[in-house]
Amino acid sequence: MVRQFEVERFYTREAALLDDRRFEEWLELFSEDTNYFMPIRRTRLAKELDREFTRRGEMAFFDDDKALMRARVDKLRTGRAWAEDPPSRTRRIVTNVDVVDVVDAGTELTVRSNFLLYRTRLDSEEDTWIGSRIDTLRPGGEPGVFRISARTILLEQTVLLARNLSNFF
Amino acid sequence: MVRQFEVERFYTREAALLDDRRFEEWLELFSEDTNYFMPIRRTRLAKELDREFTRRGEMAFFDDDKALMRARVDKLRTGRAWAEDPPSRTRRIVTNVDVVDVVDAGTELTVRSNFLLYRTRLDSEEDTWIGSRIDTLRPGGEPGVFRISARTILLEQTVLLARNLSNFF
Amino acid sequence: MVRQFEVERFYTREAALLDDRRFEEWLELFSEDTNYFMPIRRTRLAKELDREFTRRGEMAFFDDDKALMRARVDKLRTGRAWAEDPPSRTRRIVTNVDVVDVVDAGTELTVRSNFLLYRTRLDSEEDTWIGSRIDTLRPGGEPGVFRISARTILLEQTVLLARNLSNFF
Amino acid sequence: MAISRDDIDGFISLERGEVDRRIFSDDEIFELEMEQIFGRAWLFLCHESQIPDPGDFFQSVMGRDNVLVVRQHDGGVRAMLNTCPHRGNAVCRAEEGNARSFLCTYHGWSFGIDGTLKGVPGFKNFYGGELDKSEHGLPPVAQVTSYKGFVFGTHDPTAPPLEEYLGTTGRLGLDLLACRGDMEVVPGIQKFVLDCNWKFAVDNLFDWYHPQLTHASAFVPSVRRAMSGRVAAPSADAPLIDMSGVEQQDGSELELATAAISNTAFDNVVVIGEYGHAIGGPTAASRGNEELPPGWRAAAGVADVLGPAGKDVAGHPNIFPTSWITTTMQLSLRIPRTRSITEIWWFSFVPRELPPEFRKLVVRIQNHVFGPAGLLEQEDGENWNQSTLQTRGLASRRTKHHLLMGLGRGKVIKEHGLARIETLTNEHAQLWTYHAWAQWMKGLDWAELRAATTPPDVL
Amino acid sequence: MAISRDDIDGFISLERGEVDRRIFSDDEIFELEMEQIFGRAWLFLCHESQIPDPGDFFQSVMGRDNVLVVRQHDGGVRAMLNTCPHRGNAVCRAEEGNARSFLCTYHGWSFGIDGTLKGVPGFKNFYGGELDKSEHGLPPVAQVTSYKGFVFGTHDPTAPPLEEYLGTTGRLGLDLLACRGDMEVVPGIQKFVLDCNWKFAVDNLFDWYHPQLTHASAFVPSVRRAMSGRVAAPSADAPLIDMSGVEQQDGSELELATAAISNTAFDNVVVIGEYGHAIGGPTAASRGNEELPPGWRAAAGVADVLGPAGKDVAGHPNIFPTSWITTTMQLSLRIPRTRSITEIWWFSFVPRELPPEFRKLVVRIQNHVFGPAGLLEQEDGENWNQSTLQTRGLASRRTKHHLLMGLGRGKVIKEHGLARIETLTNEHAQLWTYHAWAQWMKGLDWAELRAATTPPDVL
Amino acid sequence: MAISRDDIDGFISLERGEVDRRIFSDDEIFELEMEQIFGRAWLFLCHESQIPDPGDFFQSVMGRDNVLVVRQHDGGVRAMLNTCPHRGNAVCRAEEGNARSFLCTYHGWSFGIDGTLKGVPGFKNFYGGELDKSEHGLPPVAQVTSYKGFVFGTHDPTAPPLEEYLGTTGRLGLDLLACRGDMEVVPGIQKFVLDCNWKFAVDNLFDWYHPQLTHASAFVPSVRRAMSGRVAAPSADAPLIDMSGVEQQDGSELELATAAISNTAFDNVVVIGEYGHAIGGPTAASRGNEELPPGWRAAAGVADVLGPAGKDVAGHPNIFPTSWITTTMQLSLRIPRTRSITEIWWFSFVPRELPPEFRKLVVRIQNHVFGPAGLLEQEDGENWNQSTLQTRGLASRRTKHHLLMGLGRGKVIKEHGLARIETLTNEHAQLWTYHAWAQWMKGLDWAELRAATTPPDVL
Ligand code: FES
Ligand code: FES
Ligand code: FES
Ligand SMILES: [Fe+3]
Ligand SMILES: [Fe+3]
Ligand SMILES: [Fe+3]
Repeated sequence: MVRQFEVERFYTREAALLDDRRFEEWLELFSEDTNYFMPIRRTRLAKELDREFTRRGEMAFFDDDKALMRARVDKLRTGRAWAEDPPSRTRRIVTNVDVVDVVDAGTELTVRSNFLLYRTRLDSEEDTWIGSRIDTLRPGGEPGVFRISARTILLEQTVLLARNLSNFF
Repeated sequence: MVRQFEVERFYTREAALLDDRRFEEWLELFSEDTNYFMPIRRTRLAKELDREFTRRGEMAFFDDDKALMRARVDKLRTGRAWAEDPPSRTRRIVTNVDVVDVVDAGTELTVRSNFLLYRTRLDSEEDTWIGSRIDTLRPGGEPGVFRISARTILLEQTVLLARNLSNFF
Repeated sequence: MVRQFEVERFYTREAALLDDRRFEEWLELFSEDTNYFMPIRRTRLAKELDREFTRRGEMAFFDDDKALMRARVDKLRTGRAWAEDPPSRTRRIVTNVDVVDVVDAGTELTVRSNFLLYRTRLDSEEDTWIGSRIDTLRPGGEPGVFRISARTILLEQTVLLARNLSNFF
Repeated sequence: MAISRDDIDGFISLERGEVDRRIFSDDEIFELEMEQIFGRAWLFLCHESQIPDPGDFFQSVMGRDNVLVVRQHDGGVRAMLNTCPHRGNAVCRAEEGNARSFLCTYHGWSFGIDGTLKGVPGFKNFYGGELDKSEHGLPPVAQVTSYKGFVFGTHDPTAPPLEEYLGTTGRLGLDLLACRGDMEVVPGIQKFVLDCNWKFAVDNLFDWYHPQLTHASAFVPSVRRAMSGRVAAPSADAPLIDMSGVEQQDGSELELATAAISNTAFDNVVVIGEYGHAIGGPTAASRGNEELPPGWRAAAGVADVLGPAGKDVAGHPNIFPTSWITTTMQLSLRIPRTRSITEIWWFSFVPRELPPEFRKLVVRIQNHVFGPAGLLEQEDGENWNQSTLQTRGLASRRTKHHLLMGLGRGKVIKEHGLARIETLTNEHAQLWTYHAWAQWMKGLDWAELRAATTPPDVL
Repeated sequence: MAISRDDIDGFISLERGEVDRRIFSDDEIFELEMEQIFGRAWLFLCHESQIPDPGDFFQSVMGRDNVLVVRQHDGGVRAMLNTCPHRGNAVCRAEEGNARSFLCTYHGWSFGIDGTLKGVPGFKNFYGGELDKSEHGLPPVAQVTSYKGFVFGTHDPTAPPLEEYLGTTGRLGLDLLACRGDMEVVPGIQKFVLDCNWKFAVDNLFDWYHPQLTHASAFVPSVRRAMSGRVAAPSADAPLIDMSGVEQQDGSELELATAAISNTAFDNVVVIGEYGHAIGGPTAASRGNEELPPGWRAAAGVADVLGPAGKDVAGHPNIFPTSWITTTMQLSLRIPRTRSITEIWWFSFVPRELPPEFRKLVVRIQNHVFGPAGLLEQEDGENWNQSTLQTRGLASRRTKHHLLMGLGRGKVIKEHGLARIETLTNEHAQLWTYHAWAQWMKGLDWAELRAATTPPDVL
Repeated sequence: MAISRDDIDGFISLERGEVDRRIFSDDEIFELEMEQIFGRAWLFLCHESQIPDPGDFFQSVMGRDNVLVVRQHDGGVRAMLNTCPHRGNAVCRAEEGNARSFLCTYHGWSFGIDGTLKGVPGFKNFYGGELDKSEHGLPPVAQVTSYKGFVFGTHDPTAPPLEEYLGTTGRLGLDLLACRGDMEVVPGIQKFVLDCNWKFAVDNLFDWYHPQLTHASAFVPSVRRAMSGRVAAPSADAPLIDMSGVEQQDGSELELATAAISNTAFDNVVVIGEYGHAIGGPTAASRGNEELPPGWRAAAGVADVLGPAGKDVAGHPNIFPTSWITTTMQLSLRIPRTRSITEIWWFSFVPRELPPEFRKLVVRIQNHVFGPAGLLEQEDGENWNQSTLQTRGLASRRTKHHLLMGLGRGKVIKEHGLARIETLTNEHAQLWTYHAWAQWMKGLDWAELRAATTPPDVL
C-alpha cells in the first residue's frame, strides 16, 4: 500500500514535469540504459493478434535509447523547433496504476498504468491519445524515488489520428 | 484507507481483465445472483428528472443476469462474432472511486466510480463513453477479493452516439 | 499518505456533489474569503509565455468571490435558468492529485489536480474540458474536512470550444 | 447537376435486380430524399399509449423537422413543428414529458398544447395589441392521423388519407402487431446512431438471408438458455442451408449447425403494395409456435382482421419508407440524419393484458435481441457501415448491388386485396422497396406514384 | 443553383416584417456572404491600445483571411494577411505579442513589421539575386484606417473611406463608447465558439425584448447583490411588461417581478443608417443614472460630439455587419466561421483615467455579464443554436421569422444628419439590418448600395 | 459550376512560376482529382516482400477504393476491390495478414484469394443454383503490375502498361531504391493523418530549400550523436547559404551553423519526365559518402541500370502522383482523404543481405528521421497545415504561390533517354509536377497527356 502510494505519486509528479515542460528534469527519471518504445499497432484478425504490435528492431513510432531521448529534448530547446513555438499545451490524466510484478527481490517493479494525454495547439487544434504504459521501475535509494529503465507505450490507434508526436508519453 | 486501496486495486484489475479481453476471468468477479444494468436515459424537464432513467423491468441497454452475461462472453468466443474480429481495442480510465456505504456489517459495500471507456476499431473509428457506476461489492474471504453483486451503469448520453455496445462497462 | 487519501476523498466527494447537482452543499466547501479564478489563456510565442494567462484584475472567464458563486447557484435554482432546463449532464474525472506545498504549519495546503469534465446536453451535444486546478485547502477541525480558500482553474484551450460555461470546475 | 428522372430510372433495374451504389452516398440524392420522400410520405411519429394524458408529449422527427406530438384535452392527438414562429427557437427541448404550455425561452411567447399562441410578453405595451395571435401558432404538421394507436404524420397537405396511403399491405403490417393485444409501449425508447445510409437499414429488415451468417455467434446454446429458449431453439428436422464452398478466412468450411432462425422452414411469403409498402419473411406455418404471444393468431376476430391471405403472413413489414414492425412486437424507426448517418429508434410493445411474468419475459427478449447491446443487432451496424463506405470509390461504384435471389421467379398472386408471392428465402421485398424509392424520387404526383407502384405480375 | 437578386429580394420583406429561414442555413448563402459582405465591408480588427509599441501585433480575422494588425515604427498601424507569398504558410501563429520580424518557418523568408520582404535564404546562392523583393511582401489589407483608436480594415480597394462608410450612424455608435474616456482595452479577449448562424447573434444585439425572459434567472437579488447593484436594480416605479397569458411549461403563469432591464422605461430610440448600421434600445433618459461611468454624458464636449439627436441614444450600436458596442463598454465581434458556427470575441474597455477601485468594479461587471460564463450570456447561445437548428426542416422553412413589433408604425425622423425612430421596444433595428443584408448580398456597387440602404420615411 | 480546361490552364503558369491557391481547397477540384488523377494513374499499392506466401494480403487505397493486394498460389500478385458484389460489404477488415478465403460477414458469400466467388449460402436452396458465380467475384483492379517488386495498380483499363507509364524517369526513381540490394520491407507501416492538402506533401518532397530552416532544430550535436553521425555531420568546407536579412521574430539574425543537409554542396540535378514523374535534389557527388548503404552505386551492374545520366542522380523521386522514394530507403505515400486531410504511409526497406548490426542502424535511422515522431518530419505537417489553411481566404487567394527559384534558367538536357537540369537548389521539379497536374486534370486522353507532359527545352 505504501508502494502503491509512492508509485502513484511518482507518476503524478512525472506527468507534472511534462505538462510544465520541465523536460530535463523528466529525463532524469530515466536510467541511462533505458528503452522508450512505442510500437506500431495494426488491425489484424483475431487469429493473428500475436502480430498486432511491431517488435523491437522493427518499425516503431518511438524506439529510443537515452541518447535519442536527450536529443529530442535538446531539439525542443534550440528555439528553432517551430512546431513547438507557440508551444503546444498538454495535460495528462494518469490512472489505473498497478504494480503487476516485483522482480529480483524488489530491485525492479513492473507497473502498468493507463493514460489520457490531451494536447491543444494554437486556437482550436485538439489531440487526445489514450493508452497504456508498461514500465520497469528501479527503486532508488530513498523512498518514493524510482528510475524508469524501460517504458512501453501502447496506443489504441492504428492509423495515428494526429499530425505528429512532438510530445512525450 | 486500506479498504479504499483494496477497492481501487480491485477496479484497476477488473479494468485490465476487460482491456486484455480476459472475459471469463472478468465474469468470475460477479456473483451468481448479480444484476448488470444500464438504463436508458432521457432528456427531461427538470421537474420530471425522477423519470430520467428507466427502471428495472422497463427497457434498458443492459439488464442482464449472470446467464446473460455468460451468453455475451460465449458469443464473443464463438469465433463468429464478426463485429469483434478484428477485435475492437479498449482502454478504461477508472477514477473517483468512493465507498459511499457499508451495509450489513460490512458484508456489502456500495461503491461509486467514474469511468472513461475508449474504444477504437479498424483504422480510425473512435468511441468514448463516460459515465458512472454504482456497484454493490461483497468482500470475499481474503483481503482485496470482492464479488460484484449488482452494477448500475449510468451513461451521460441519451441518444447513444455509437454503433453498438459490444463491450462491457 | 493519510493526507493524500483524505485529499483524494475530498475531491471525489466534491466532484460527486457537482455531478449530482447538489450545488448548495458544494458551495459550503469554499471559505467565505475564497477566490474562484479561471484566467483567459492566449497562444503566445515561447518567449512571451509569462503572459500566457491573464492575471487577477484583467479579463477572465471566472473571477468570483463567494457572493458571485452563490449568485450563480441561486440563478440555477430560480427555475428560469433555461439553458439548464433540461439540465445538462456532467461527469468529472479527477486525477493526478498532488499536495505540492504545505504552508503555515499545515493550516494551508497547496494542491494540484487534473480533471476531465464531460458535459452532455439534449440529444447529442457533447463538451469536454480538460485542465488542471491549483487549490489552496484549509484543513477543518475534523480529519478529511477542508475548505477551499482559493481555486485557479487552467484550461488548455485558448478559444473556448463550447457555447457556454454554465457549470462549475 | 440536377438529377433527372432518367438518371433515377437508371439507378434501379427491376429486371436485372441491380441497384446503383451512388444512391447510398451522393449528397444530392440525400437532399432529394428529404424533399420527395420525407417531405411527402406519412411517417410514424409515436404510439398513443406513450402520451395517455392531456399535455403528454413525445418529440419525434420528420425529415429534418422536429415535431411535438401532444395529447389534447379532448383526447385527440396533434402534432406541431417544434419551432417558434417569432424567431424559430425550439419551444420544447425534452424528449418526452408533460406540458401544460410550451414556453419559448427566447422572448416568452407561450403556446397551448394545441399549438395556439396564447401569451405574448408586451402584447399590449410593445405590439399595441395588434398582433393577430391566431396566425402565429406553432406550425401544425400538415396531416396527422392514428391507425389503431399508431400516430402518423405527413408534411404534404395533398397526400392521400393515411388508410389509403397504407393500403391493404401497410394496414396488414400494422395489424400484425396491433392484433396481438391491447398494445402499450414499454417505457424507454432505445435510440442510437449508426454510420450507414438509411436504405441499408431498411433493406436489411426484409433480409432473412443474413441472420444465419451475420448473427451466427448468437445461435449458441448459452444464448438460447439465457433467453429462455425463445431464440434459436433448433428442431432436429429444421431444414439446412446449402453451405457448400463457403469458407472462413482461415480456409475452414463454415458449418451452420442448423437453420439459424430456429424452426423456420424456408417457406416465405412476400406481400408488396402501392407506395412501396412490403412484408417479407416466413409464413406463419413455418414459424410454428414461436410467435409472441403464443397462439395470438387463434384469438377471436384476428383471422377476420388479417384476412385469408394475411393470416399466414409472419414476416417483417415495412411501412414505407422507414417503419419496421418486428416479430418481437417492436417497431424500429430508421431516421436518416445525413447520407451516411442513420438514427435508430426502438419502440417496444406489450399487450396490457399480459400476465406480469410473461410481460417480464417479453421485455427481456426485447431488451436482448435488438438495440445496440442486443445479441443480434450488434453485428448489423458493422456490415451496413462497411457497405456504405464501399459505395464511395470510383471503381467500386462500377459494381452494382445484386438482388438476384428468386429474381424473375416471383409470381405475384393478387387475391383478397393483397399482392403476394409464395416462395423461399428471397430478395423480392427489398427490390420492391428500391423500385418504389425510385418512383418517389422522380417527383410523380400522387396518382402517378400509385400507378407506378402497383404490383406487377412477376417480380 | 446560383442565387439571383430576385431570390434575395424574396428572402426579406420590409413591408411584412418577414425573414426567410433559409438565409440561416444554406451553404450557398454563406459563401455569398463571405464574398459580398465580408469581402467588401469595413471590419473591426482591434483597438490601438492593444498594440501600443512598435512591433506589437494582434491577429484578427476578416472573412476567412487571417490578418496581422501591427504597430509600426512611425506610430502608424498596418494590417497584412498572415500568409507567405512563397508557399502560403502563416508567418505568425501567436494570437498577440511583439515581433521585430515575421519569420516564415517553412523556408525562412523574413518580413519586416511593415510586411516588406527583408530576407530570403539563398537570395544570392539560389535566386541569383534575381528575386524582386519589393513584389513579394506580405499582402497588405486593401484599406486600413482607425476611427478614434478603433482599427478597421476592408478587402475592397474601392470601398468608400471608413468615415464615409460609418456615416453618422456608425460614427455615433463608436462615439458612444469613445466619448466615455481615454479608452484602453483590458488585457484578455474572451473568445468562444457558438453553434449558431452569425445573423442570430447580430439580430440579438438589438433585442431589448428578450432579456426579461431569456435572462430571467439573472434578475434575482443575489445576483444583484454580487454585482454591486449594477445589474437590474429595480425601481418601484419601473414599468411592467404585459405578461397576460404567458405560461410556463407546468402551466403556471410566468410573473416577472419587474422590467428586467432595471430602471428602463420602454422609451426607445432607434437610429438607422446607410450601409446597414443601426443603433437600437432605450433612450438615455430611460436608462437613468445606470450608465458606465456615471454621468459621462455630462462631461465637457460630449454633447457636441454626440449631437442633439445622438446625445439621447443609449441603446446598442452595430457597425455593420458584426461589431456590437455594449453599454458595459465592451465591443463584441460575431465572427462567422461556417453557416452554423460563429465565434464570439469580447473586447473590454476602460477609461485610463478611472480610479483603481472603479476600474475594478467595471472589470468585475465586464467579466460577469457577458462572455461564456457571464450571468447573462449563458442562455443566449442556447436560443440561437436552437433557432439555427430549426431553419433546416423542409416544413419549418415554410414558416418565416416574424418581425412585427412596431412594424409600419416607426416614423423615421431625419434630423441633425441622423435618421431616428422614437418608439417603445421594437424590432426596427433588426429589420433594418436584414434589409441591408439583402442589399449587400445583391452585389450592388457602392453607390447603389448606399442608395438602397438610405433610410425610408416609415419602417 | 463545372471546371473548364481554361480554368485549369489558368491555375498554373509555367512561365511565371505561379500556382493558384484555390487548387488546394476547392471541393470540386478534389472531386476532379479523384476522377482524373486517382481514377486513372498507376498507384503504388505495396511491395511484394510484404506478402511472401500465398494468401498473404495487404490492404491498400486507390482514390476512395479499398484494395486487397494478395499473393496467389501461383506466386503472382492480384489486387481486388474490397467490396462484395452482393450488397457491397467489405470482405476483409484487417490491414494485413494471411487468408485462405475472404468471407463476407453479411450473408456469407465467400471468395478465393484470387477473388473468384466460391461459396454462396443457399446456392441450391434459394438461388435454385441459377446464380452465375463467374460473374460475381470480387471486382478486380483494372490493371496490376509489379516493377522490381513494387506493386502498382490502375483503375483505368486503357492506361498504358506500367513500364511505359513510368518511363525512364519513373523507372530511374524506383531503380534508385531497388538497386541498393535485395529489398524487403521492415515490418510496420507507419500511418498517420495530416490536416493538409495532399499537394503540399508532394511539393515538399522535392523541396531541398526547406530543411535548413524548417528542420533547423534537428541539426544540433546531440541529434547527430544520437543518430550515429548519419544525420547532418557538417564538414568544415560545406557551403553556406546566404542568410542576409533573415531575422527571427525577436529581431535577431538567424544564423545557420552550416548547410543543413550535411555535406551537401548545392549542386543539384533535376530529372523530369512524361506523365509528371520527377526527381529533384543533390547530385551523387555532392552527397558524398552519406548514402545508405555506403558505396552502393559502385556495386556491380548498378551503373548499367542507372545509366550514364542517372548514376549521378541522388535526389528525391516522385512517381506521379504520390509515391516518394527517400534517400533513407523508404517509400512514402501521400494518400488524399479530403481536400484538407492527407494520410501518410511510410514503407521502410532494407537489403536482405545487410549485416544485422548495419540493418539495425538503418532501421534506427528510418525510425527517427521521418514519421510522426521523426526528428525531421515533426515540423513539416505544421507548415503544410498552415499553408492549406491560408488558401481559403478571399484576399489570400489573390496572392498566388511563387515558384521562382531558378525559373527560366533551367536548361533541359535530353540525353540517354532522360531530361535533366543541372543547377543549384531550385523549384523546377515542383513546378513540373504542378504543370503535369494541370494536364491530368484537363481530362486529356493518354496520348494527349503524354504529349502535354513532354519536357520542354527550358524550365
Ligand atoms: S423566438 Fe420564440 S418568442 Fe421569440
Ligand atoms: S512558404 Fe514562406 S518561405 Fe516558403
Ligand atoms: S453483402 Fe456480401 S454476402 Fe451479401
Ligand atoms: Fe440483423
Ligand atoms: Fe441576451
Ligand atoms: Fe521536411
